[in-house]
Amino acid sequence: MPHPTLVTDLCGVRLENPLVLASGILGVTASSLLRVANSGAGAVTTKSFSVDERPGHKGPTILSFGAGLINAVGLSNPGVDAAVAEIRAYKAISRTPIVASIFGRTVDEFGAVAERAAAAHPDLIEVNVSCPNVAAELGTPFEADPATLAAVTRKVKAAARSVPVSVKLSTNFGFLARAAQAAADAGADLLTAINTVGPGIVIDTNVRRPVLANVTGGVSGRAILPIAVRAVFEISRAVRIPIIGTGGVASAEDALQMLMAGATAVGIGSAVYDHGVEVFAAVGRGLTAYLEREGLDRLDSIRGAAHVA
Amino acid sequence: MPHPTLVTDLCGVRLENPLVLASGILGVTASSLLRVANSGAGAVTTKSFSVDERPGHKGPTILSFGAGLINAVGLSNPGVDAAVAEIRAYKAISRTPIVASIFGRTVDEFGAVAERAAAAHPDLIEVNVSCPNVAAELGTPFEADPATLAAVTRKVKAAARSVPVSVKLSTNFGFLARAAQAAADAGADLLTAINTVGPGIVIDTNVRRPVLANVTGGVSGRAILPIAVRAVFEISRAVRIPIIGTGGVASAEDALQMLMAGATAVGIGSAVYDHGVEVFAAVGRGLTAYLEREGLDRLDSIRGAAHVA
Amino acid sequence: MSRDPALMRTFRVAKVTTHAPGLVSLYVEQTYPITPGQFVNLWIPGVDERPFSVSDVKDGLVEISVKALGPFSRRLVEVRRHDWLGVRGPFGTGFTAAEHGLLVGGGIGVAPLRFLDRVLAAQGLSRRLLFGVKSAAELIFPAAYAGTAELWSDDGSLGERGLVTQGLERALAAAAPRVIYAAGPEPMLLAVLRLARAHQIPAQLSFERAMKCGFGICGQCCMDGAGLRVCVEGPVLTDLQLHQVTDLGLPRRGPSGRRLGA
Amino acid sequence: MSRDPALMRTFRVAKVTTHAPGLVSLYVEQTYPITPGQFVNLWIPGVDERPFSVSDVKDGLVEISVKALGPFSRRLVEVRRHDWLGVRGPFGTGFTAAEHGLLVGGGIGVAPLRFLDRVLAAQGLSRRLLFGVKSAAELIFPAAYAGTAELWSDDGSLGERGLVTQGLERALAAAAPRVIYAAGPEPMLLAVLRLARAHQIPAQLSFERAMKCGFGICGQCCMDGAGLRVCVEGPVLTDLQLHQVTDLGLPRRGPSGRRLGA
Ligand SMILES: Cc1cc2nc3c(=O)[nH]c(=O)nc-3n(C[C@H](O)[C@H](O)[C@H](O)COP(=O)(O)OP(=O)(O)OC[C@H]3O[C@@H](n4cnc5c(N)ncnc54)[C@H](O)[C@@H]3O)c2cc1C
Ligand SMILES: Cc1cc2nc3c(=O)[nH]c(=O)nc-3n(C[C@H](O)[C@H](O)[C@H](O)COP(=O)(O)OP(=O)(O)OC[C@H]3O[C@@H](n4cnc5c(N)ncnc54)[C@H](O)[C@@H]3O)c2cc1C
Ligand SMILES: Cc1cc2nc3c(=O)[nH]c(=O)nc-3n(C[C@H](O)[C@H](O)[C@H](O)COP(=O)(O)O)c2cc1C
Ligand SMILES: Cc1cc2nc3c(=O)[nH]c(=O)nc-3n(C[C@H](O)[C@H](O)[C@H](O)COP(=O)(O)O)c2cc1C
Ligand code: FES
Ligand code: FES
Repeated sequence: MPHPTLVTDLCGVRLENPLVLASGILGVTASSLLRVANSGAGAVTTKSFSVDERPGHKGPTILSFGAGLINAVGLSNPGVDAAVAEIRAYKAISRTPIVASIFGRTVDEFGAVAERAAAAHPDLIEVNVSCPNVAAELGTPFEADPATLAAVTRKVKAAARSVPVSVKLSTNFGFLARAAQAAADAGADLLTAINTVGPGIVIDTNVRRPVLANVTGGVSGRAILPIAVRAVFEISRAVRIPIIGTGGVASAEDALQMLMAGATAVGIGSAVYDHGVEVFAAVGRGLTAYLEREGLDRLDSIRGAAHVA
Repeated sequence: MPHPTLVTDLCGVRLENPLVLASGILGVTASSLLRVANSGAGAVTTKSFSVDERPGHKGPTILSFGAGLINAVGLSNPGVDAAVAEIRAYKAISRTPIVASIFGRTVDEFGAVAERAAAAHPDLIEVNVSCPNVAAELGTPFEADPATLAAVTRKVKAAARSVPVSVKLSTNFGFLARAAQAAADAGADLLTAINTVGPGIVIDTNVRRPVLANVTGGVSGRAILPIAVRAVFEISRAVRIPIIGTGGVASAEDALQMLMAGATAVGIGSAVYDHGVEVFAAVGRGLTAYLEREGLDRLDSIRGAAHVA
Repeated sequence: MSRDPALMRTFRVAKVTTHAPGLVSLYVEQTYPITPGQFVNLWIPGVDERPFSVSDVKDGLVEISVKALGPFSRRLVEVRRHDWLGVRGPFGTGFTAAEHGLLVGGGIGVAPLRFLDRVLAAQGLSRRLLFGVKSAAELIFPAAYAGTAELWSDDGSLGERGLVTQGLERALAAAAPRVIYAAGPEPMLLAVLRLARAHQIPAQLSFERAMKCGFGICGQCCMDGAGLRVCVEGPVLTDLQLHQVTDLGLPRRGPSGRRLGA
Repeated sequence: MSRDPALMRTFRVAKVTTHAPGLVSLYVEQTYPITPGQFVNLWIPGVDERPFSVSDVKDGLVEISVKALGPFSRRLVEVRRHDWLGVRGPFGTGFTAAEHGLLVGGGIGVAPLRFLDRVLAAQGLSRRLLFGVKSAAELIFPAAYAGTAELWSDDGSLGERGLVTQGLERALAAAAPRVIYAAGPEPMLLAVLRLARAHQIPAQLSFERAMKCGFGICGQCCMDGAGLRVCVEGPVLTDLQLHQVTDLGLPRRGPSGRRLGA
């Protein structure tokens, strides 16, 4: 038997392995993205950025609640120009594919930031229409309404030119298959699922107030793995485009669940808290070991395998 | 200082303490409900029942996934007549208030089961419009559409006569405040929040298939505490009726979060797996200890306290 | 089996032994300590899940003995070596080891008692075995008990003809054990309980009830009376605990929770 | 502080000591082992959260020494005994204890070195202290260091007039320590690093960067070059690790991640 390979094709982008650093985790600077790439990620995603610079919310912005993390960083980002400079700097030193995550306050802003992001030639553009942590300021996430979701997708697709576009969904508004369908019909090349769940609130009972400065925050990590696996399972039945399955993955076992649910690639974020940046290499080794044990030479053999009749 | 009291008024029903056994946990028979009442619950809720008997899904129906539970029991129940007999049997031997949880396949069925349930004089009726585990059979939960939710609520209210009615919501369709508003406007006396989250899927990677016989199941336990606390927080801003805050509560600390978020009573379900039926007494003791430490004599002093400006 | 016993874990069946048609032992890797009387949930992927007592733990393997009765158990006795099987547990409260025990087993109820017998033997505790079956072919591990157990069968094809409870009556008349351990069909357990009470001998009896979870939250297995959960406080219940139970011998509850025939 | 250091836990401030106007030590209950050089995140409920080094652990209390600099630290020095304070951590990698260390502190950077000094003393490890401040009022715990530390001040109000790095140069010329420990403003750290390299003495330097999480996931504190996280691989970094860092002395990054003035 030849040594099994984890090489993954994601809309024509070649990943050495299917593990993608999720947006918002160690994604602020070129150096930090490089660090994760060198730690064994198959691709890395930037923190979501917008036209204008944003400082984000005051602290605390990220907590553990014992069964996962909850965060409301508030989409802090240096603005598209600085972000694009980091992407260029990253590309100058790394061959691991990079995903530019973008968001906007309006459909037009999504287009504007996509256009400027595309100019730096990221391997993919991911459209964050599902962040639950800026509702007070930006209102209900764009994904909540299929028509708006489609409009954002079309706008970004047009602006992104040849760069494949992923639309990032959450499970926070139900009707996930409908949202996936809307994005796919509007031209999304792939989907990322899922963003954080909830949102949630953690209250400190001594001081009797919510701990996050933003009051609410999105839940991630171990708590959401089954929800994310279900989302991928459901979406992969609704549309035919690839999915980056994200949410709660911390082990090869978890990543295999995502792949068997129908994901082409697997996002990892919060697990970096529990397992360090070493989690990418560890999960990669576990995937290889699984293929070896099962006598398989590639992940394609198990992709979607859990869709039994 | 007098000894603090946990006595809670829930729509005119007097609970010795605010802890309510959640529906679907040890709620099949009078004896099992009695056991929980005698273990320190302030009130107990039956497993949801319908007009007709239902065997539920094949096994496995309930799993741990490491950060909580996931279940798709499939609303198994002995049918309204047998369920009502259990309620009567319970009332003959226990003075702890009992909540009858009901569901139906149509608006009319909700009314029919409510009427027959009301005849057994439960202290409250809880309307399960949010179970995610029977979608294949019963379609999208009734709560997903505010108009349907209102219709179910009105029907049950009319049938329940003087028995106060709680509508049980989930966070699975977004727009929670709108659903709460719809239920309150239609006459709900109180709300229960939340039902299980997701749904989710757990895949066994050896056999490459979903473990739950129903494929998907609702997530409960530790994983969902912050989501449930947020739901209570959000609902208590939207409507003025009491809330049974349910989801992930396993300690006095967790129960205090619910109360400070605005709950009047606190549901406990999955924690029985980790902590046994002893969890009710333990949480009750913890609440009393908190009041003593803070020099308070009743829970009213902290209810909603986390709603700081 | 793991420290979070409600997690599903699948194992390849390590070995299968056929005792008789429709009567097999399955062996899977042991990953957690187990006490005689405890049970595991077995999942046939894509089929269903049911509780089964552990009939032995040896050489790192857990043995489960299954009798084909209905749709599920008929599938289970067809499982082959290397097939995947979901195993959760161990669940419940097992037997408490004591000196001078009398082990009374009926039918497939011999399974948990066999594990108990081996554990008592390993501790050098004296004991006496009384096993009853419908007919010779139904005894699991006959070789193991040739000479050591007093056997009864309905048709006389093995040991004495009659019910094992007749053997119990006779044994009690001769010498009082310190404790009676029993597992088997509920009518047999009731007869054992009556005799134990009459002779004022403490008894530990292993019961069966329909189950959904196996770990104390669904309420499916609760006994009427004080609401004891067969999956947590049981399956082994003492004569004292059974004073709190009011539905012994009644028709069982089906999967909906309704008492069948009621 | 707990084994899941990202959990928020609030504590009542057990004690407050004011060293000088705008320069205080806060004490909270210790619930987890802490190594000198590690830091905690302090949350003023409803205000904000910032990282602070631990300046001592004694009698079950953690001491944190704070200098009022901006909006947050000005609020923090006003916290009173019995106020609630959120404390998370400990985070990061601290100093490694060694014989013959030279501890070089600047301003509030004296804080973590003081904890280190006490731990080295408890282990009977010889060391030498060089502390520099702007002026006499800025030294925390002056009494503790009368006689034991060589002190420098910008205005000559305490010890010798000048920068503490002048003291370091002089010390290195006289006798080579086995290791240099340093904490203070980044320009000072750079001067220390240059001298350590020139004299081929291993150095352990404690850095500050803007932080959001403190536990390695937000990326806010990453240094340019290899992407070392000040909150995980740091705040104490060795001269060897610093070869991988390319942004020493550059304008810091603000909360958006943009380099200020860039
Ligand atoms: C704690 C516990 C331990 C068990 N240990 C073993 C074991 O070691 N070996 C083993 O083979 N089985 C054991 N069982 C029984 C097992 O779980 C199944 O009930 C059995 O295999 C029959 O299941 P089935 O689906 O094949 O048949 P079903 O269709 O469920 O039943 C087949 C026949 O048995 C009758 N029946 C089913 N369940 C019961 C019951 N609880 N009481 C009385 N009659 C019943 C039915 O009425 C029917 O006639 C145990 C059960 C429990 C609760
Ligand atoms: C690992 C670590 C340990 C720390 N330990 C301590 C400690 O023990 N005691 C203590 O008082 N503080 C310590 N700090 C600093 C502390 O976290 C705050 O940054 C400080 O209190 C100022 O915050 P502020 O919001 O009050 O002021 P800000 O408004 O943030 O800043 C006030 C002034 O300081 C400047 N400034 C802020 N941060 C930096 C920086 N990183 N580098 C250079 N200039 C800066 C600003 O430009 C401004 O002039 C530590 C920081 C880190 C990262
Ligand atoms: C601290 C933090 C910051 C995040 N920031 C972003 C973001 O900027 N854009 C985005 O699309 N998702 C963001 N996310 C969501 C993650 O990309 C991911 O979808 C989610 O956390 C689930 O994956 P995980 O459980 O592996 O973390 C963030 C998550 C965390 C924990
Ligand atoms: C095994 C199980 C069965 C449940 N069955 C019901 C049900 O029949 N009706 C209902 O309204 N909720 C049902 N629920 C939801 C619970 O009542 C509760 O809303 C949810 O589990 C969150 O609370 P918890 O985290 O404390 O369990 C069930 C939950 C579990 C775990
Ligand atoms: S089987 Fe669920 S409580 Fe016993
Ligand atoms: S502060 Fe978040 S990674 Fe260091």
